[in-house]
Amino acid sequence: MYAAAKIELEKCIGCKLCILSCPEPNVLLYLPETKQVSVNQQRCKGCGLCVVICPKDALSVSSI
Amino acid sequence: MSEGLFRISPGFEEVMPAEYKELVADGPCGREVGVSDLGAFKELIEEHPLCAGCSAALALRLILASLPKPEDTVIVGSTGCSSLAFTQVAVHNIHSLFGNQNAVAAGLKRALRLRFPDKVKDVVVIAGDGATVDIGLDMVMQSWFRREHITTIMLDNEVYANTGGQESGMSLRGMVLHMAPLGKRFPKVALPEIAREAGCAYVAAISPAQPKRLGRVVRRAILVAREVGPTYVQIFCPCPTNFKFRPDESLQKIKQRQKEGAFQVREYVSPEAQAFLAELEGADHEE
Amino acid sequence: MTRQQREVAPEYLFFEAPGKQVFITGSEAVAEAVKRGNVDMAIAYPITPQSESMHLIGDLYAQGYLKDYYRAENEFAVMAAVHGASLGGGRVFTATSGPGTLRAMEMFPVWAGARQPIVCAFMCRGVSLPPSIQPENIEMAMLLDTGMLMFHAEDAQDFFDMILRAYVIAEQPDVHLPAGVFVDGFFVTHTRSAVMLPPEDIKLPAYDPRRTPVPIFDMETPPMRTIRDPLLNKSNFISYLANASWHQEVIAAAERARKYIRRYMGGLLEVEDSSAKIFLAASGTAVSQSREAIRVLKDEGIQVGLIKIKSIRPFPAEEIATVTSHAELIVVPEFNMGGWLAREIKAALDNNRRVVGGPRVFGGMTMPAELIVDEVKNALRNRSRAQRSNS
Amino acid sequence: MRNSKTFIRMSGLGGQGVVTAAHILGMAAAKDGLESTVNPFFGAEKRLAPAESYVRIATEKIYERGEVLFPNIILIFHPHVITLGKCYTMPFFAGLQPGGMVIVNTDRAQDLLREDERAGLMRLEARVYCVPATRVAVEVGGTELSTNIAMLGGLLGVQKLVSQEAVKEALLERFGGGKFVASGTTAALDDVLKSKFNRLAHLVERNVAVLTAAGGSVEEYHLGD
Amino acid sequence: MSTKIITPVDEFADCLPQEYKELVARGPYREPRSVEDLGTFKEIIEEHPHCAGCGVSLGIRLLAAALPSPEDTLIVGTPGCSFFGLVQTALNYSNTAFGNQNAVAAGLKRMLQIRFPHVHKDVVVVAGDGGIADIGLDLTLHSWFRQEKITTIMLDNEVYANTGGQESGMSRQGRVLNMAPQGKRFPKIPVFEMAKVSGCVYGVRVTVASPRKVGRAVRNAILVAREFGPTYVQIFTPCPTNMKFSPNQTLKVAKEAEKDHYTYEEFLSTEVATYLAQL
Amino acid sequence: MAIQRVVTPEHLFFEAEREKQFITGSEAVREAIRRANVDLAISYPITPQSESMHLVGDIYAEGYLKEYFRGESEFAVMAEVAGASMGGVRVFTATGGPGTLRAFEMFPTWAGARLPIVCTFLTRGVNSPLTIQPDTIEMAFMLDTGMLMFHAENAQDLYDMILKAFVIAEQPDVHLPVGVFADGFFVTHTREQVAVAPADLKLPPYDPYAAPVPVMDMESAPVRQMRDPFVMKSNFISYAAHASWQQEILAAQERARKYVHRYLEGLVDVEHPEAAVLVVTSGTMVSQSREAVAVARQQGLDIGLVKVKSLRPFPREEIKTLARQARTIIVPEYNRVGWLCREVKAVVEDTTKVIGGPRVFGGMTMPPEVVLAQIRRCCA
Amino acid sequence: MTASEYRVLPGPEGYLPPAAACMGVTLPEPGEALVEGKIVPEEDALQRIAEKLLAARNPVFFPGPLVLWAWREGVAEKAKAVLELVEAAGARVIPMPDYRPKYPMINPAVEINPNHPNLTIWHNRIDVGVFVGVHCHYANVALKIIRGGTDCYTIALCGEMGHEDAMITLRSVDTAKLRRLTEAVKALAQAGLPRAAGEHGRR
Repeated sequence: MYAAAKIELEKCIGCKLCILSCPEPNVLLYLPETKQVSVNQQRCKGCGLCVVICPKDALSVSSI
Repeated sequence: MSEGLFRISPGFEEVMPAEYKELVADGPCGREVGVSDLGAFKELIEEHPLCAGCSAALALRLILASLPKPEDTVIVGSTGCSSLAFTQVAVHNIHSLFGNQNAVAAGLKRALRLRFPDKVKDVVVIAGDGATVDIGLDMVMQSWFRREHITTIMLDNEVYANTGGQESGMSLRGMVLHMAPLGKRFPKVALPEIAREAGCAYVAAISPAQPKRLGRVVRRAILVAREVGPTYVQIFCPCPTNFKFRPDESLQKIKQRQKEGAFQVREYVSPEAQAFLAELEGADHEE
Repeated sequence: MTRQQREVAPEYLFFEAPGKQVFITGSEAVAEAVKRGNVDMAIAYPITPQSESMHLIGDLYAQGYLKDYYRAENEFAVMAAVHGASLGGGRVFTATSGPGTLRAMEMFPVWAGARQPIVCAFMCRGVSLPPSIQPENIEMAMLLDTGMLMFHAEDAQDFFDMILRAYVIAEQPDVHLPAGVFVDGFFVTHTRSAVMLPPEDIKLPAYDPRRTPVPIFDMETPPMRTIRDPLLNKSNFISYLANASWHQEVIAAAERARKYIRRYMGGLLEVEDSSAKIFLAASGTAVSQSREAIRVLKDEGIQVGLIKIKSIRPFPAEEIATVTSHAELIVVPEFNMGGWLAREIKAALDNNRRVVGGPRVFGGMTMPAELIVDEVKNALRNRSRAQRSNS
Repeated sequence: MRNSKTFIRMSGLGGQGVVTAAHILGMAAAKDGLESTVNPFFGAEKRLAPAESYVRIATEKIYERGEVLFPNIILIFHPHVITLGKCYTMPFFAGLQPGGMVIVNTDRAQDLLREDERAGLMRLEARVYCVPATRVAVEVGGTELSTNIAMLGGLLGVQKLVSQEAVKEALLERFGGGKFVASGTTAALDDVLKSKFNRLAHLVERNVAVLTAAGGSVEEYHLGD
Repeated sequence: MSTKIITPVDEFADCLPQEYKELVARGPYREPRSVEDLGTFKEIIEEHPHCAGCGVSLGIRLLAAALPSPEDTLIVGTPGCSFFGLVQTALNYSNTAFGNQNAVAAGLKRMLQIRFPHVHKDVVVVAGDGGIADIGLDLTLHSWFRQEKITTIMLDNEVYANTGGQESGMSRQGRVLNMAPQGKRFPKIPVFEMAKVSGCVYGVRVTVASPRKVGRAVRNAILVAREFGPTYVQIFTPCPTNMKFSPNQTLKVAKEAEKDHYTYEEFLSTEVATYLAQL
Repeated sequence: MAIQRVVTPEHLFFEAEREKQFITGSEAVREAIRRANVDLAISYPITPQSESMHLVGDIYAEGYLKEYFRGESEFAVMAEVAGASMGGVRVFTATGGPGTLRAFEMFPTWAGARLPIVCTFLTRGVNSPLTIQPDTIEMAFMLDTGMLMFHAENAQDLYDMILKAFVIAEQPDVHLPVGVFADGFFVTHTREQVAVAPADLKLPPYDPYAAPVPVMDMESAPVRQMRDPFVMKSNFISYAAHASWQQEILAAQERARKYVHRYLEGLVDVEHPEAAVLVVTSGTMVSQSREAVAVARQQGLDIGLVKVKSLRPFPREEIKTLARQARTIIVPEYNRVGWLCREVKAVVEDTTKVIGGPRVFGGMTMPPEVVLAQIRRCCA
Repeated sequence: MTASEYRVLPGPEGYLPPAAACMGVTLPEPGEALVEGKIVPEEDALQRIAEKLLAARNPVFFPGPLVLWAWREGVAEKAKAVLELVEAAGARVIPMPDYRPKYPMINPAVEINPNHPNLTIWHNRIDVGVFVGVHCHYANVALKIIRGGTDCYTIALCGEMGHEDAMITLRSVDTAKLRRLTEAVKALAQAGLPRAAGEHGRR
């Protein structure tokens, strides 16, 4: 019933496209140290917009 | 209209007031008359209480003379000077509330189409600038967006005249009026251009200083509304009372404004309306 | 350009400052009140018989008494714009009439619910249809439950006094509600009468946006995360309860206003000849007509008292019950068809068989004193007839 | 004050089908010749937000309407409703009638109730049941969108409020043919659900299987433990 | 401007809820942030109840990140879906009667100019297509006619989403929706074209599929409104729930619209162009 | 077009065999309109009214109505139906809460213009604060608009009252708009059994030429006719004309009593009129009170129930008479101001008998237990 | 006005009871305070507050935005005075940082919201709650809901005219008055008022 985005860090290039296409605030965060993106699954609604936009297929949506 | 509407019941002919007898005998219904024939037929408007030199009253007269089918025309008015004249008009006309004229007209037009599917019933809105561009703007424009088959005519005297001379959206920038004690701060609303963008098939700005052209514009607007879509006519008719010029200067004022370039006669015709008019009027009829 | 005026305490302005008598219309009295009201901003829209007063306020703006003023596009927009201006933390004024009131109807409960001390003058007239620009106060019946405070002025003097006092009452932190000051159009707005005015170089203290029961909208007042009107987005028992409690607080605020109405307006009602067994109870212009009728009746040897109801919301239910506890007949003349004041009075009294609702005139008609006299005499005749048949 | 009546509160999260479940239960009751009224919790709620609906079933005419404040049965469609407080009816069990019943969709019964809640329910002599509704929905129905039907199965497993035949008829009517009035979100989910089955009969059949399976997997949760 | 209202009293700093601690520490109030920085600062919009994949909530997020000075920004909205996200923003938000937003904003802006003559208080209208183009159209246009110094942002999802998917004036012709059982009979209202002829000095039509453009448009519109007059931004924010597409298709729907009826367009007066070039 | 047979109102209401459907209040609106021979309906979205107007749209698509569209705001919609009604067709629309207030200016206009429009008000709270939940406050504002006002208890009432409203509204001696009110959500969104007449029957069409005012179609005399004229002169004669016009509206309301009796079978329904304590109420509150009254009577309390169906005209004499023999009258309401209590007090002679409340609002439910507690106090 | 018979006591008062202002309870004039619906001299009320705070099992202060945020001159000092009082009373602090209806919900362990203050009272089992620095409208709404649904004893320290729906209210509360109240609490504590059992103290 509840799905959320998940990120494969090895694929993430930190382009931030996902952050700009997520309707939820404070869910996808940019970590300046690693230049990568992290997901706050608690607040993710699992819509999958980030999956579609990600050029590297680094994101997926699955049940939590 | 039903045939009997203008026929006096047998036996009552004698007792009817003269104005009715004249209307029956000499009125414009069922006859091809227009602005050029004014004076030669009994006008639909009887006396009215508007001020001397009122160019809105003149415009109203010209409009009524130009109705292509007065016997099947219903007019929707609104609050303002013009509503004072409407009680005297010999076609069905409605006054509902300030600003709701186009909504009433839309409902009315659709009802008449339901009841008389095989007959033309022209619904014409005639209202002042306040009713059209201020308080009723939403309903005016939505009737255009929805492509209601009605004609909207604004009698633009650039002021709330009936309530004593307040600034309206159509007042010129800088005019000092009631409720604009330091002069109006924004320009006259470009309603003809807005109308063009909003889906009107035919738009014209005109004045009673060119009565024949006005007559033609009104006629075109009503005919286009029947077949193509919403139409809008804006008639510049300055108010001697509130702008404090002599009653005999009304038309002069218009011409003066025209000379200054501050008022332009203009017509916007959609391609569809153009085609329709061309067929109707014939190419040679064009100016 | 700002006018040099001195801020004084409301008490000084109302009760102590030297007065000067002038002969002005009700519309002019409005302008005189706003001139001394330290009003920041006013917004206008034309409607008869209100326009004149808002013209005059436009002139005040041109003279520097107000800081902003404009004509808006319709009454609903005016009431929305003063709502916005009041959210911004200043003192605002506007006025309307009859159909204008109805056009803007949705905004009045909004003002009350948002706890905004907006003062609006209502120059009552008939509402459509058929259209009439003439005096009639049916619109008051429709505003009774908006949550606004409602004061009904008898004449231009009242109108002047009540507008200024309305600001002071409305802006009390424990009240902080909109106030409508009502008069019967034309009868007051266009009638010239003697009005006592304080000097024009003094004015009320400015509105203090920091003493409000709700945060002001300026991004200077915490919390920065603020929504006025917040309760929509949950649908559940707890939100319903919050919503209901909010409404109760609006009612409670009107209750708290009673104290200030007594202080600044000398009571929610005025009584003349409280020992009488017969009363005329009225508000607005009907009070003046009643005064005439009482004189006529007195000449005929009938003693009649007068109850002038000044505050319609809050309503002086207890006061009326006390004053009339010994009364045998209460006649309620009104300038409307619905008879809303009689309904209010009947609902406030124990034995309302004593109440005669009427005479009522409307559609712009005036109410001759004789009509009231006849109503009283008829009621007396009916009563004695009933008593005879009982005995 | 209403011994002959059963009042049910269904609490869940938006998208779980609490409104549809109430509708189907109420309609089934009507088909069984009982009196019934159904109303959802009236709100502009979005997906995953707390949602509630209410069913009243009785043998005599029901007049009362609005939310059920004094339920005999509470169905909890998601454990988060109580464990994370995803509900605005607070305190959650307030209003439950003595001898009432609580049915929770969960695989794991432990940590479900706080100590004070447990004590309160014991005082009311209430009974608590667990049904793994989402699991049954996925395993038997092939979609978690059948969770609501599994919850009804759980309910019927402990109390035969309506007949299975009536539920089947109600399902047919709800998902078959004519347009059903639902919120935008519900309508969208309907489309998703329908797309999972190629035929209406199949949808109904599988949901009836869910209903039965769930009815068989209800377990009582012993408050005393 | 006042960051004081986001400054906790020292003694109470500890007991604030977590989200406030984050706002104070990492919110956009003290140093300017933009859409580009999303993901690296605490956004002024907190969690919201919009549907998964909601275009409106994405639009709100983007515009909230683009505000040039959130500490002096006041948003005026109207009932509709946008309410749900906007009510969670960490700034002043007003919402009263349906369609009155531009009138409220005009009154508010003028009063703030009276009270804070030397501070730019940005009053921004953020509302849906129904509120701006249908029920509030006259109030919208008149705020433009009157040259009010406010920014109007339409979140256009082409439907009354919050009331359950009815036809709006901004719906596309032919769309079958509630209250348009046989399909909408007239074209989308040309509000963007209206803005050009009604006194707006700057306007952009854009979609949520171009987040950086949204950010730039919002920022420009607010800065221009301070100095020149009314500005308008129309953002296409598709609604997966009512238009019944999958939530992960929102950007695709928007992207396709960019090639069709929602091409990017900007208009501005020469005066404004010069001003923006200087920034 | 859907094929339907015109039958007399009496047949449709009282004789035709009825079928039970398990439907919501919104669907009951659709079923009423399906049988009402309505020509034109105009809609605008507002919760909780939208659903019923969607459904009316659907039956338009099926051919039960001739025209239907979405207007741009409530004020515009009420103006549009006014225009259509003046054009001589039968119209329908619905709104609620803030929508009612937005359109407010139009309602006295309908009455003044003698338009037999039927509008359903699915009531809810008004701003501020914003709420979409049930509340009957808007009815307080409407009492003096000149409209007839009926208050439905449930979906069945809503179905019946809408159909009957058309027949009452269109009587030539009445010819006034009718508001049929039902508590939003409590009625609109609650699903229950509703008995409806066969779908292939409908009311006789509206006859515009039987109206007491000319229809605006350029087919009816007189040709020189303005709806509705400014009484544009400022003099005693015009004032008197205006006042008389208003009195005629009030008179038309009075004439409606006869038809309300005939078709709604009375302005009130009374159970146990002889009881010492009476609950007097309207709308959904009647339902809540029924539950409380039933329990109270089981417990031996001497309690009766008066359901007020028509608020305009108000059952003045009925309530005055009932109150004479009762010891106490309880008026529970779903609004903060207690407008029904005020109405009752204004017609009851000894107002000390009248207890206003309990009242809930803001969307809260009235548990029958709360009404019962009040009954217990009053019977003690 | 005659004194009201209506007493403002801890609830639960029931299903949507009326506001105390509608039951005849009026707000105090300067120098006065309200205790359980009755006007009393301010000094008496200070004493009663001290007693209530010290006798409480779990007293909690609810500071609102007006004291939480350092938005204007004097707030920091007033906040300090509030905290001294909290300290003297051995109470806890749960803030009301804003008034919005929060999505998806508040965490009643760490905050209180005027739209559903009862959640925080229930969750933390608060027996005495003190409002300070809350805009009056929101305080009144919250106090009414608390009285309707919980048994919490409410105290309102109001900068304006006070709150009828609190069991005790002080009006025109400024820093000095807060300090006077703190002194009263300290004096009473020294006199050795027995305290109810239960966990308390600042977090």
